[in-house]
Amino acid sequence: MIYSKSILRSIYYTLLQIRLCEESLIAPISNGEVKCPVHLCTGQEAVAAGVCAALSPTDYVFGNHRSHGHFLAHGGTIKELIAEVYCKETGCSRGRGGSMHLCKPATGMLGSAPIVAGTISLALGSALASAICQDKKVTVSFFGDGATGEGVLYESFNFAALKKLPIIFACENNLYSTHMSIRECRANGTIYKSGLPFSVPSFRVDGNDVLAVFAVAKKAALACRSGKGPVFIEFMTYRFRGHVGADDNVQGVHTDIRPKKEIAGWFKKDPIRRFERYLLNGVFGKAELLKIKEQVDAEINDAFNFALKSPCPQESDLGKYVFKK
Amino acid sequence: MIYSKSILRSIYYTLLQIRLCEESLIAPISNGEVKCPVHLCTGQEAVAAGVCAALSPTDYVFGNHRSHGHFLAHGGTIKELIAEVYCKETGCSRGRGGSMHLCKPATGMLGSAPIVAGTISLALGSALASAICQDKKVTVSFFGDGATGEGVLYESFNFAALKKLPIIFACENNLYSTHMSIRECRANGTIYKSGLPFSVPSFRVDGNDVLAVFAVAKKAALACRSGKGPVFIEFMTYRFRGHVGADDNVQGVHTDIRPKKEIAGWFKKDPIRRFERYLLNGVFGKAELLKIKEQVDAEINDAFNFALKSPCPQESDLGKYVFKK
Amino acid sequence: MSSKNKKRKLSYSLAINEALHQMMSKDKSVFLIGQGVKSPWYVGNTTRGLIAKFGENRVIDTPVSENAITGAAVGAAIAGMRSIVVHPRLDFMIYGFDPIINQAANWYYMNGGKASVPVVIWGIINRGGEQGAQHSQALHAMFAHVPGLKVVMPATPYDAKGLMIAAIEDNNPVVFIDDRWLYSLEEAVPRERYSISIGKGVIRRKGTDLTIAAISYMAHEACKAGEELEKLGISAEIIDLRSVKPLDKEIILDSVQKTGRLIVADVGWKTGGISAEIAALVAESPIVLKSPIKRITLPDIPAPANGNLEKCYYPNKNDIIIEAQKLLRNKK
Amino acid sequence: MSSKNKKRKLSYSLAINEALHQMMSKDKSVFLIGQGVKSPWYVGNTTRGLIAKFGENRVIDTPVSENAITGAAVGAAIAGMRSIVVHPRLDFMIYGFDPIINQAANWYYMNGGKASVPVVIWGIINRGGEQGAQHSQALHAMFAHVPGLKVVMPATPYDAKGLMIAAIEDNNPVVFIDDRWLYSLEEAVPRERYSISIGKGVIRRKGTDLTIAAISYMAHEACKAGEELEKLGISAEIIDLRSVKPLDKEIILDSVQKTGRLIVADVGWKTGGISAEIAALVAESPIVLKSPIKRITLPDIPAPANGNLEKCYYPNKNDIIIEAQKLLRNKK
Ligand SMILES: Cc1ncc(C[n+]2csc(CCOP(=O)(O)OP(=O)(O)O)c2C)c(N)n1
Ligand SMILES: Cc1ncc(C[n+]2csc(CCOP(=O)(O)OP(=O)(O)O)c2C)c(N)n1
Ligand SMILES: [Mg+2]
Ligand SMILES: [Mg+2]
Repeated sequence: MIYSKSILRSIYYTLLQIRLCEESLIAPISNGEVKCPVHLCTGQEAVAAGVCAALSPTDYVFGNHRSHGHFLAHGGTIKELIAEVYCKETGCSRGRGGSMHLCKPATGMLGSAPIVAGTISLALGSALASAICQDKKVTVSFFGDGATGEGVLYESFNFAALKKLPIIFACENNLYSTHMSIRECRANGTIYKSGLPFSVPSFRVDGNDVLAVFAVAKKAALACRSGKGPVFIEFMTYRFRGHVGADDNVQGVHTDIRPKKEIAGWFKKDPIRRFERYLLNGVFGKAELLKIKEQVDAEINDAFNFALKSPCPQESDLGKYVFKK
Repeated sequence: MIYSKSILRSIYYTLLQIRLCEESLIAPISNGEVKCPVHLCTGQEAVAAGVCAALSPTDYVFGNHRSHGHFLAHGGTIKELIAEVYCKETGCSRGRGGSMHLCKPATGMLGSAPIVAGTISLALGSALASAICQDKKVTVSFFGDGATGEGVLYESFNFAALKKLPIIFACENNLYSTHMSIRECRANGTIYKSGLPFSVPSFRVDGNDVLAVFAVAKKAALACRSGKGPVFIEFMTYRFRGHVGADDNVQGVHTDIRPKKEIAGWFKKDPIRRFERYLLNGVFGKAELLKIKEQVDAEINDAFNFALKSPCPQESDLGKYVFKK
Repeated sequence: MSSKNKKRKLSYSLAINEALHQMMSKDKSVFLIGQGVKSPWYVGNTTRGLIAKFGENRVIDTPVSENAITGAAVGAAIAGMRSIVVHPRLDFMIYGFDPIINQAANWYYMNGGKASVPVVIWGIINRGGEQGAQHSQALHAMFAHVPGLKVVMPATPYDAKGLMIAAIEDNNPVVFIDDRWLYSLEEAVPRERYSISIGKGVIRRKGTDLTIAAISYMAHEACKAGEELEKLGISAEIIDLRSVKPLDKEIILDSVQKTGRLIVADVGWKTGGISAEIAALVAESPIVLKSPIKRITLPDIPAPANGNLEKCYYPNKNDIIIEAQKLLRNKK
Repeated sequence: MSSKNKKRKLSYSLAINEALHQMMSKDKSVFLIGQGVKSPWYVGNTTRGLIAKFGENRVIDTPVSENAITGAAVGAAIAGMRSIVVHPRLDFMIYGFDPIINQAANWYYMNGGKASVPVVIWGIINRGGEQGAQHSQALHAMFAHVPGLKVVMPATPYDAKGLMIAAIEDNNPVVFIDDRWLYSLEEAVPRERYSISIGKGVIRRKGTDLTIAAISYMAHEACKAGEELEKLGISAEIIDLRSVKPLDKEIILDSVQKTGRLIVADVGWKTGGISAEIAALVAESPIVLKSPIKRITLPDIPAPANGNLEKCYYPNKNDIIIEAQKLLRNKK
């Protein structure tokens, strides 16, 4: 498969946006400047970046508690994100939601929320809306391996298949659900097969290989758009940071029970280093990549300045946004 | 497989108890004497009779809304059943539950309830209790094909497999969920395969062949008892009566949308006629079978007399049984 | 409202049906999903003719998957539709509480007003008939407790049509709760599309001795009680609340201010019910009552199956009459 | 109670821990299941040492499957165990409402007393910290509305231990609700196993001018307010209700009968909250009040994330003091 330079650049740009954004939050989280719970997706960037690169800008995305990547990859800006993480009025959810509630309907980023699996049925609904309106949009529902413990996923598989809804069920299997290894959560670790009894075409892909992610997502989006119904994809990946915050073990309660060796092994599979190796092999030069990085760094800098000097929501506005007029 | 006369007699006895009991209710339902909603299992008797014949009397059973058969096959008497259907104080649930709430803890019939799939997780719990206490009991959870639409089934598959709980998931696939054909409910009609991605050994069996049911249930119970964990069995069967009451089309709203031809085809597969043919082929003579039938008829007669002259719960007892002391 | 319109009678269930027809004709973004939309066994004749007119694409019967289906209705609303999801019994709806309580109710707020959720969550109270504890529940008080939800409970055909239309037109999640016991009630219902303000009660009978604030089916029992009380020399003012969230505080307080006595008649359980909220609104007000407030509700007991027990379980006009007489014993 | 015991201090969370240790030692049918039982991130130190002592067979961490796991706890109770199922947030518990509301609450009644359900459904309120609307909810009023459920909400370490033991010993489903904001509170807690009657409140402070009936965390805010009010010349009687279903009607009415004024302070939302039920109990009684009842609760708003908004969202002693002063403006 040969990709255009512009798409490769764009994917790299997104990857870097996510990575650098996440890492830029480590300090403010650790020193208490950021107070809301933040679930960083460092290490998993290729899933968001690869899947969303396969979407059109009007397609729909729903995320979960770990959605900085989904937000940035589907139209959200770093500014709106950082401001929201600081719970400022200028954040994408006007500071009412924090890191776990990222939304930008204007670009199809319909929202994210931390009730595990809670957004899967919402994504089923936006796909249903598309089926009713025949608007050819595709919905992606991002969720983790932990969410496969919730029954609503299987209800959604069944209904999506029954009605041939244009939805991609995108499971980011990072092998852990908070303090539990997938082996403690599922008798059978092969998640993707659970779509099959519902007649949902199902695949497993290396989630740290952004081009493989991109390829499978393109195929899936095409199938959705051509009325063939849902697709389920399990992306194998790993988070480099704590379940919440920078490092679960530093934060006091020592809940990161992942073996050191396992972590080290996955560091070697860093999706960004991997893609850089690919790009440097004849697509871009080092200088070009560095320029992109500088650009992202500048964006992040701006975003922090913006967020820090943005106002908090006013106390008199506490009751605003309960009901829409 | 060769079975003892006594077990064959016992299975036949149970089959007849269920069939004759159900059919004896047609008149009182149709003339309004019985008022609570009754979901008859005529046509599906072999599932309850065959599965429960494979259990020991201390094993646990949970039913659903269509549980007359489960109740009778696992220790309930016709008297307690008919009295409950009449909502009398002498019913198995003292008239507080009616046909959809049959329970007899003394014989392991832990209960039935009409929230679709609602008892599956309860059965998971009694199996968990057995695993904790290592009492070697097996739990059977009876539910319909409609219940496979509820996510809690898959949560229960997963947890049962994860903890190797001694539970038999017994799905009575009668091809319909109220007014919906299974084709309108599931993209994939092969229900039993949905246990596989959770590593639950899964089988499909002719639910109108009581000996096939018995055989698979015995194997499953043995697997459970020996610590191998859950088994999922899909029993293919068909109801001869309405979803609720005698005949959905007679009762006014014309909701039985099942093709006449299909119904006729299944009448030919009547599980009781089928077993009689087997029995008459050298096991029992006609006279012997007739004697059994007369015995059951007498039991039913007694039961109706008992139920009709039993008192209703007293109005002053309305608040009894909200809390146990 | 033309005089011709005034005369056209419609049953409660067909009034809902007309609201659905009119809104689905008017607005392509309206669709209906839920278990039994094509089966009168489930939803009476409320959905008559909808599939024929709008197709299975917009009138969607579903497998037994309340959680996913409710969530789908919510998600479709987030994506710009006006969804209606029906649950033929509130008891079944409990499986779908996450999308209602965690998602729909909070969505607009927690996204800082960036996305609203115009969904109607329609639940039918279906009780009596010896159906027992899991086929009878009235759970409106639970929804009324949740910020971000509105809850309407029309008692009449006219209100059923107007509130269904208002619920569909509302930009927020609205829980619409009706009752199979009301379905065959008939009255004049205008043919035009009209809506009734959510949060507005109505006085069904003027009176001076006591106020009876009633909800849904109990509004009819209250009216019957009102007639009989009149004969007994007791003048009852009867409020049909129509919405339980927001409650029409003004209509309640104005009436109780005048009468000094209050009976609340609800179709739900007593403790923590909406009747408690109504009592609390009055207790928080400066109104000085002539006698204590009385709640007439279901007792704190699950619904029994046996018909005799059912008869004393469900309150009716007689309970209201008896309590009204007690309150008025100390009249003047 | 030995004087030595009196002096042994324990935090709220370790008081729960001690209750669990003692009951699991005493009764083999007691077991604990739920998400995070082996992770302090989820349940603080409430489960410390349980796995080491009783094994993973009786202390069971689970996948994220609230519906099945709650149902399993209920089913195990039906089969003769005394189950405890923990939900590290009430928000997550909503997925498990069917087994709680449809099954556990109704089971004993709808089976005519043939099978009881001794299950403790333990839910933790975990709010603040800019966690937002889905990680903060206090849903006790919903449970209190359901016949067949008991609901306890201890505010102190002593009560946490005693009520957890009472909940486990009870033969019915008991919803035990605590609050992470209480976990580090310390007080003297007897070493022995003891239980506290479900449905009994306690007077934390005697007073004559007004009654403050408070729940869970708000009991502490009420006590702080009581001290400050004393300095302002207002004598507040403070009731810590401890149970919200059944409510201790007697202790409330006796106190209000004496003081003639009532403030209810709850950790939940206002409309349809348990504060409404308490107000209704008083409004139904013959007590003549000196001023209207006042509810201090969360506003009818989802929890915001931003910390400044959180500060005005969660009520505290100052709100109580202000309202008490208003009520007493017309004192005598
Ligand atoms: C309904 C519900 N139950 C439990 C939780 C607590 N919780 C927060 S994140 C999480 C784990 C999710 O794991 P996974 O889906 O694999 O996502 P990951 O964190 O690995 O990205 C859990 C259980 C929750 N938020 N919602
Ligand atoms: C949660 C819930 N949703 C819907 C219903 C309504 N309902 C009653 S029986 C039934 C169909 C069940 O079909 P199936 O499980 O196949 O059992 P069958 O009636 O065929 O024996 C439904 C949907 C219910 N009782 N509970
Ligand atoms: Mg994970
Ligand atoms: Mg069926």
